[in-house]
Amino acid sequence: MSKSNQPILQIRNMKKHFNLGNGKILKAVDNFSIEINRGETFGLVGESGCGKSTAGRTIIKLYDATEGEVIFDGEDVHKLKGKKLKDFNRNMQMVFQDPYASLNPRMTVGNIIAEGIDIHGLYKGLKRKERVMELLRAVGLNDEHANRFPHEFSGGQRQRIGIARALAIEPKFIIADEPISALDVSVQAQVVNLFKRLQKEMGLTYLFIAHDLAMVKHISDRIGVMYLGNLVEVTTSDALYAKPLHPYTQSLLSAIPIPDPEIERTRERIILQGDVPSPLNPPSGCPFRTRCPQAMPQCAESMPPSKEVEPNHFVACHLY
Amino acid sequence: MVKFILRRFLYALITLWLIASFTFVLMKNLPGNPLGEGAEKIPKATKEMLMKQYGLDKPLWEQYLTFMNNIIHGDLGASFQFPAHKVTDIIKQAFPSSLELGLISIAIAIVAGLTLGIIASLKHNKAGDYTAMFIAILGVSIPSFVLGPLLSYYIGVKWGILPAGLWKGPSYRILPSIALSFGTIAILARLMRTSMLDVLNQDYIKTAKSKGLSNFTVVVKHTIRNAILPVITIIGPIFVNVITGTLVVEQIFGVPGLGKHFVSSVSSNDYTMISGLTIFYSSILILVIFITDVVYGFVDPRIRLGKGGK
Amino acid sequence: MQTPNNATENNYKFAPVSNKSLTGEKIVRPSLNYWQDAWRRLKKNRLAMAGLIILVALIVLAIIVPFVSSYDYQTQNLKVKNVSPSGEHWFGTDDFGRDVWTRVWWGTRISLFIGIVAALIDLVIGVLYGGISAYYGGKVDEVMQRTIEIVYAIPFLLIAILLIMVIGSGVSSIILAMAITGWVPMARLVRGQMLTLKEQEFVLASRTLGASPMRIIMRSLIPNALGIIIVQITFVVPAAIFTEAFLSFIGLGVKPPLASLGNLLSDGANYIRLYPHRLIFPTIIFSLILLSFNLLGDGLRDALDPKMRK
Amino acid sequence: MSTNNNLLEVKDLRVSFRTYAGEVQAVRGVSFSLKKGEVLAIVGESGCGKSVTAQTLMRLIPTPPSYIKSGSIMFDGKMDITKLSNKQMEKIRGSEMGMIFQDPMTSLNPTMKVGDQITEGLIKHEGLNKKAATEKAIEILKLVGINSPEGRIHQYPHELSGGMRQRVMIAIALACSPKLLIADEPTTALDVTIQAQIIDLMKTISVKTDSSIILITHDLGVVADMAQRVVVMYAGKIIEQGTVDEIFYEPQHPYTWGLLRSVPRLDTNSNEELVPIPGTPPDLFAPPKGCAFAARCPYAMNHCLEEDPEHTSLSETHSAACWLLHPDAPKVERPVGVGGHQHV
Amino acid sequence: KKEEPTASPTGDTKGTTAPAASNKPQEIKINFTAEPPVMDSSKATANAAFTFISAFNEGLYRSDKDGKATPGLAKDFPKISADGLTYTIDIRDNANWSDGQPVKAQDFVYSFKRTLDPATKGQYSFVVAWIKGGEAVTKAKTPEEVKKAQDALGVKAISDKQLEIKLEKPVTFFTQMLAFGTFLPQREDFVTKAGDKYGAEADKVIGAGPFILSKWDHGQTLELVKNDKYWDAANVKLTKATVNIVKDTNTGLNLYETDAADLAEINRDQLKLYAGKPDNLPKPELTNSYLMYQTKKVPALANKKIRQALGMAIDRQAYVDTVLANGSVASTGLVPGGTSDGAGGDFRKSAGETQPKFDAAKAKQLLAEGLKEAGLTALPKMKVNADDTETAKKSLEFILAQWKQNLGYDAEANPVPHALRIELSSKHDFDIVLSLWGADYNDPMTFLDMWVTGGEFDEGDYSNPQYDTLIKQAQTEVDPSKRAKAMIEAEKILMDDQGVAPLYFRTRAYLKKPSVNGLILPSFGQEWELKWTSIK
Ligand SMILES: Nc1ncnc2c1ncn2[C@@H]1O[C@H](COP(=O)(O)OP(=O)(O)OP(=O)(O)O)[C@@H](O)[C@H]1O
Ligand SMILES: Nc1ncnc2c1ncn2[C@@H]1O[C@H](COP(=O)(O)OP(=O)(O)OP(=O)(O)O)[C@@H](O)[C@H]1O
Ligand SMILES: [Mg+2]
Ligand SMILES: [Mg+2]
Repeated sequence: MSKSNQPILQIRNMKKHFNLGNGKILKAVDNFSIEINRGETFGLVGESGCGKSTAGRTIIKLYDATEGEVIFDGEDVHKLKGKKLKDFNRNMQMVFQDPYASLNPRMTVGNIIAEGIDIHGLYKGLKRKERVMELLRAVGLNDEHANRFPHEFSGGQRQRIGIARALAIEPKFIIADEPISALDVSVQAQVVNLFKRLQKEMGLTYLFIAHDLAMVKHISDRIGVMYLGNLVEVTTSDALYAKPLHPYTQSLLSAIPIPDPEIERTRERIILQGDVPSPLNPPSGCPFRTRCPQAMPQCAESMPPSKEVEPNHFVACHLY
Repeated sequence: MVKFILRRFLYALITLWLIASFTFVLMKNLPGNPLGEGAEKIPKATKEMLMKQYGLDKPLWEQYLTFMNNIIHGDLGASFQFPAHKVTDIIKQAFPSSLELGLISIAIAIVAGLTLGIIASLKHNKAGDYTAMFIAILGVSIPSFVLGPLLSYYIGVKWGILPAGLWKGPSYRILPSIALSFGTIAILARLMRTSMLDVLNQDYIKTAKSKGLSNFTVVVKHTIRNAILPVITIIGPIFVNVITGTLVVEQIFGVPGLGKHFVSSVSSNDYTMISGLTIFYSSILILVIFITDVVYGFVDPRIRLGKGGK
Repeated sequence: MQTPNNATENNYKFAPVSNKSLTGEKIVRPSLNYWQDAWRRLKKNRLAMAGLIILVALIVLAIIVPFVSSYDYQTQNLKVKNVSPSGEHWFGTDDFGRDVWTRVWWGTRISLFIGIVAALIDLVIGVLYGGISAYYGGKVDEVMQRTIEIVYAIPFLLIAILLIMVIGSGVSSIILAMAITGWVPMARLVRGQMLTLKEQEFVLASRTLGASPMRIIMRSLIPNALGIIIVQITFVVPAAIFTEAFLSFIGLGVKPPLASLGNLLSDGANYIRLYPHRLIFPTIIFSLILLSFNLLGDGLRDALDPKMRK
Repeated sequence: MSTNNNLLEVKDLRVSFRTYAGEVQAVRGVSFSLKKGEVLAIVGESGCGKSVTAQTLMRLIPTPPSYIKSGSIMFDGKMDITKLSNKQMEKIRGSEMGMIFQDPMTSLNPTMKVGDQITEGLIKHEGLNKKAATEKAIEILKLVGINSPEGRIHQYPHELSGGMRQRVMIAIALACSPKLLIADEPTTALDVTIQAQIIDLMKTISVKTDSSIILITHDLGVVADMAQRVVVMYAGKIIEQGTVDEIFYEPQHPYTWGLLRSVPRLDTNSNEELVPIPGTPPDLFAPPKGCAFAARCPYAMNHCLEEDPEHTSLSETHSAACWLLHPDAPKVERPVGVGGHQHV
Repeated sequence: KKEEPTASPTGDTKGTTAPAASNKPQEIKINFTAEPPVMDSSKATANAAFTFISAFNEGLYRSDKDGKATPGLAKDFPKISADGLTYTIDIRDNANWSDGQPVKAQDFVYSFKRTLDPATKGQYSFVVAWIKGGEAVTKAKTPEEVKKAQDALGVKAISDKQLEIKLEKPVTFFTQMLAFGTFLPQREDFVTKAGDKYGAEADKVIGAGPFILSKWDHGQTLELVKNDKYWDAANVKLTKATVNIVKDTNTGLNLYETDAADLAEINRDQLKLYAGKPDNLPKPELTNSYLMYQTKKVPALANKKIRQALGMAIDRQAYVDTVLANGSVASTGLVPGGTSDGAGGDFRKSAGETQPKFDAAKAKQLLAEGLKEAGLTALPKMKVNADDTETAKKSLEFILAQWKQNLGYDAEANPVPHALRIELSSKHDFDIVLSLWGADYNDPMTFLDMWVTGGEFDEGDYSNPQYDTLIKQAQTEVDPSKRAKAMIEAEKILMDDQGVAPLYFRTRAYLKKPSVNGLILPSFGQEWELKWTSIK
């Protein structure tokens, strides 16, 4: 019972480095420590290539971590084998970004959804069929869709199929890797609402990855901001918006246009100069210092450690 | 780039070594004796002496070492068929004709194949496409050993337009090269077409058009150049294919190339010639593949600058 | 804007739609799976369909003609040597007075057999090799790729000739020779395809669901690579038939009195002037086979290639 | 609306694709106009015909499979784009109108130096020699905010970052100072921080060069930031158009409402439920008989399923095509949270 | 020697003495099917090489159109001692090498010794070994032994211009032999200087013949130009001969028809195109084709009747008409027509038809009887080896079909590369093999001596003591007619036993432009002879 008070997921100093050969090492995820509590939604934002997906995939054991621990429900994920690994697979699921690439084009939707059921031998025959229907309805599709092929569906529908597939084996934890960024705005809401509803109904915990800060803020209880493989700020979503501490978070917030012409006309922007450096060749010290409007000499020397500057508000910046 | 070249070079050496060893093993398993042919009347003593001279009496491993050592020194041994000639001499004498024939027909194939491919892609799904592709595919359907005699007889004898055979002046190059190029035309045309269609669908073609460039400029400067890239990668293998495939055409037109030695060396158990040819052609193949890699890198900036790509 | 004049009508018109089941989740297009869709696309391609029809006709003829013909492929009738086509002998006879019509279809059979067996071998070795190399990746892939490079660097023709010399000519040697090097392109293709597929999100999804490697290979990788494999097969078969013909021409084909199209062709090429029928008919059939396979292959590629999908 | 002031006037444009399955009516009668120096945004869901419209303006979509079924595109008051010959089009493209595409990764020729890609148009349209064109290219690159352009022009696209590539794309489009710039989702593929840079750049440029811009996007934030007027498209048709303020504060079409309600705002409370538009857009392969949006519209009436609504003019600049605006139709309250001024 | 699948020699029926030269350029273009191997008379074995060697060099004698020896570098015919063992020959005073040096008797002595030296690896040394002490040289193991044996060799230069040759035993046709390529003179200084490359390039050969080898582009073209220093230069009309190597006879024909060749070999049915035309020039050869049976390893073939049945079941006339169709003659015995019997006659004519005639019914009957004798119910499945050339393959097809049709027997065809066929045969590893044998010299013995028990070429292990006795008798017999008789008897026995089943005597079909005169196609040893050729 003490288990349930514990965070469902604890990640300690997780690193994932890719060896590209020729002695090149790409540090896709370098400093990553978070705790996610049961039933909450943890949002992860950051620019393209900053290591969000890699982090997600390492957590779900699609990649082996280079270093660090991923403790799920009290077990170190990267040490699991056999039956325990299968259980882990049932408990943690992932929803992918690309609605076109994430469904096997040669399988019917019914079979795609039932794949987990088949692998874990949960239901057979008529039961299996019923379960598939049930899931289809749960994500707002019809029974008749079971016999269709993915290419006949729109992006939003496919994404819902992907969710149904993940739900089929009744996981506790879902990593959603930019589940909406490939979708139309009008459809994004369908999917986001679905996520929210399912969380309420099934008590799910989410790690929600996105680069759309507005959407992350809308859905998440807490948010982590990543920059170049490093987690630079972690706090509740309201706190993050109300009082961003890291200069990167600040500029990120200011860069997002708001769909309101009047506000836009008057808004002052912090426009960052330059591009995100290559993770192959990251700057010394704080990775953000090359674009940071408040960079100090100290920033080039050492990577600032993560500090709890305010209660539940962690920042990795030499300013604090 | 230097590192890349060095690495490739090392691989090439290993590959060659393996191929040479493989040939050695195969040769040793070839039925028959190199001294078999016409050697019936050699007295036993002479035979033994011959075996000794060619080192055929030594233990296998020793023969292997000698064999490898000679190869390293660029010596492929003396031919059994033409005892006064080293295999390298024979290759030196005969290969230029094969090479020339091969190069001309590849040139023809490239020009014709690419043209057909380009036409087909520009007229995608229209009559022009079908016609060009039909012509191209017809090319692979008629083997050179049927086409060759037909060309020789009709163009050479019946109409008397071009020499029916032999290899003397420029006009003698035409028919054999055409006969040899047909199959390659088809391969290139099809590849070019696919590649062109691919490129034509790329966004940057729209960009080019949006600049107001004429269709011609877009096709020439933006499409063909990019479409040719994948074609370059297969030029290497095609080259070797054509060069090794010259034998039939050489025979039909009496071209003094290396092709005839393929069959004759095997049918007369000319060990050294067989292994020499295999090693020679393998090295060419390896060299050509290596060159195409480098050339490809050169024409494709993404690879040249060592980023992106693979 | 029109002004409606009838109030009751307006009441109906502007009443909310009662049945709110119209959520727009309906799919209007008919349900087609990948193969049905490809088939539909293929049907639109006239050249490809022509290829398919010709091919089926040729296969049917090759199967039935030898059974129903009143002649067989080997019985000689020296009284009717080299007669021209007639009601008696539709394709004429050869220099032993054998019926060319019957021999051509026997030859087609043999050639198709060789082509298909070569393709099957290619399929098994190439797909397995490429699949394993891609799936396991890392060191395994590295070693397997180097091996492929070596095999690739051996000139096919020489290997074929050498092998046939070692094990003697005949159908099985030809097939073996092709099996030794022929699978390389297939292996490369499959590897490339598998490498892309392996990183696709739907494969990752299977993995997160806990699918076993076997399941992933059987359910995800192979079905998705099948299209490209089939297309490749349609090119392997004619290539094998062509190779057999080539080997026949240099005297390494099937053993007499068996006839393959290859040796009918190379034999016929000697009689262009005197007995053109002995070249024409085998050439037509041979070219038709190659043509139809190639047309079908091109068509299939367009039909199965997702890039060409619109 | 005075005609002479209009750089572009599109009337009843219809574009279809012939595919093996039949005709896809991608654009079904689109009419709008663009004033000189104005930034017009076209918004709408994916597949609603934005790109086809934009590319038709420059006659860039391949014919076949596409063809212009009807309509006219008057450019600069003097010529009808739909009627020009290919040669005439070539003259206009690049010089009178330029285009920026969505994905800077794929819309630059990978095997051509960046400089050459810019100078090409200059050499063609302005008759400059290579040297002069290069100088001009450097100038333009400076204008779009690329540091040390002298070095950059000798680089290949893959050596540049995404943001820089998009700047190069803009430079290409701007090279001959066109009167019209069409930007098809110029920031969608970019990161937020880079997007901010590019939007900022485009705003500056439109002011500096006094060119008109058609901005295609589905990001309402970007629209609010940049555009003066907005055209909302749905299933190949324009269903509402007006000034930014009209569209954001006085939207009339339920689809526009839906669009506005379905996106969360950074500056508002996240506890509000987002209101998605249910369902998916119709298949343009067989567009519905009545209003294309009816199937997804919460206010759909019987009539909507039968007849397509005409545009109702609401102000000089504002019009919408919806039966709800019909005098006889029941009055529907705009949902809360849509339109009106937000209070921060 | 074992005939190569294609290449091999005879005579233009028109005169050997050149008629008055016309004002046409005296040049000729010839198609040649094979690249000549080394042109060194000590090492050469192939007709291709001998053809050229005889063109740029000359022996003591030269064969004329009838294959008869006429004085070449020798002033006259040899003086032969009464026991037929010692030959004394004077060399012409005006016999010069092409570089102007006089031809000396020592050049012959050197040549013969060199040929016999095992280090030279001369495969034809066995004919030179007929000279007294020759065997001893070929069998010598060390250089010293070789030197000693060479010194003892029965050949010496009596003076610069007189040569004496002593034979081991009488060879009735030895004068004729002296015209053969292996007996040509060689210059020691030149050979030494050329070293390994001697005979391998145009500038690495020298001769005293009517022509000079002026060009040798390997695999492509050889050129012969007239040698003005030749003793008989006045009678050599041809100024140049261009020999193109063209393997394919179809191409050869095309070239002939486009006037790119004046002489071309053609095959089979192509001959039909020229039936009755003056271009047609057959080249009957001293070459036979036969089936050899392995009588030891295959029990069925040990039975005479079965062998007879197999032989009799083949319609040889149909065979030459169908498979060869080039003028080749169906065999009537082992020794080809045209072979001299050593007593002034044609062996074939004197021997008559010794081979059983084609008779399907009788063959069937013999087979039945033979099987019974051998205690077999049916013939085992046997493989018939042959070369993998077209003609050989067609022959196989034909023979197998004949057996099938006439005996109801299905044999298996086994075409293999030439070298392999030879190898298998020499290991006696075969059932039946289709073979060719070309004369090494114009005497029946070249065909007969190989079948004696234990003979090196008795690869079928045929053995008949009677036959052995007759051959031995012929080999030692000095009286030509007795010798001929013994050989005829021997052939009869061999044919009756069907130890080997001859199929045909080869003729090759050539096309020659009617304007070419005096071109000789010798029946063995050489492809053609150009000394007396002219263009009219
Ligand atoms: N399998 C891999 N091998 C090598 N490098 C990789 C691999 N996967 C990702 N990377 C690199 O790791 C870095 C982080 O990639 P990742 O996909 O995690 O970023 P991301 O934040 O998800 O970006 P996006 O928003 O584009 O999805 C990138 O530079 C990427 O190129
Ligand atoms: N080449 C084509 N062949 C057939 N149909 C096409 C083609 N190009 C576009 N279409 C169709 O035209 C319609 C409009 O496409 P368009 O690209 O204009 O949409 P869009 O509004 O730009 O969408 P997005 O936001 O995804 O770019 C779509 O339904 C599409 O399927
Ligand atoms: Mg990602
Ligand atoms: Mg678009």
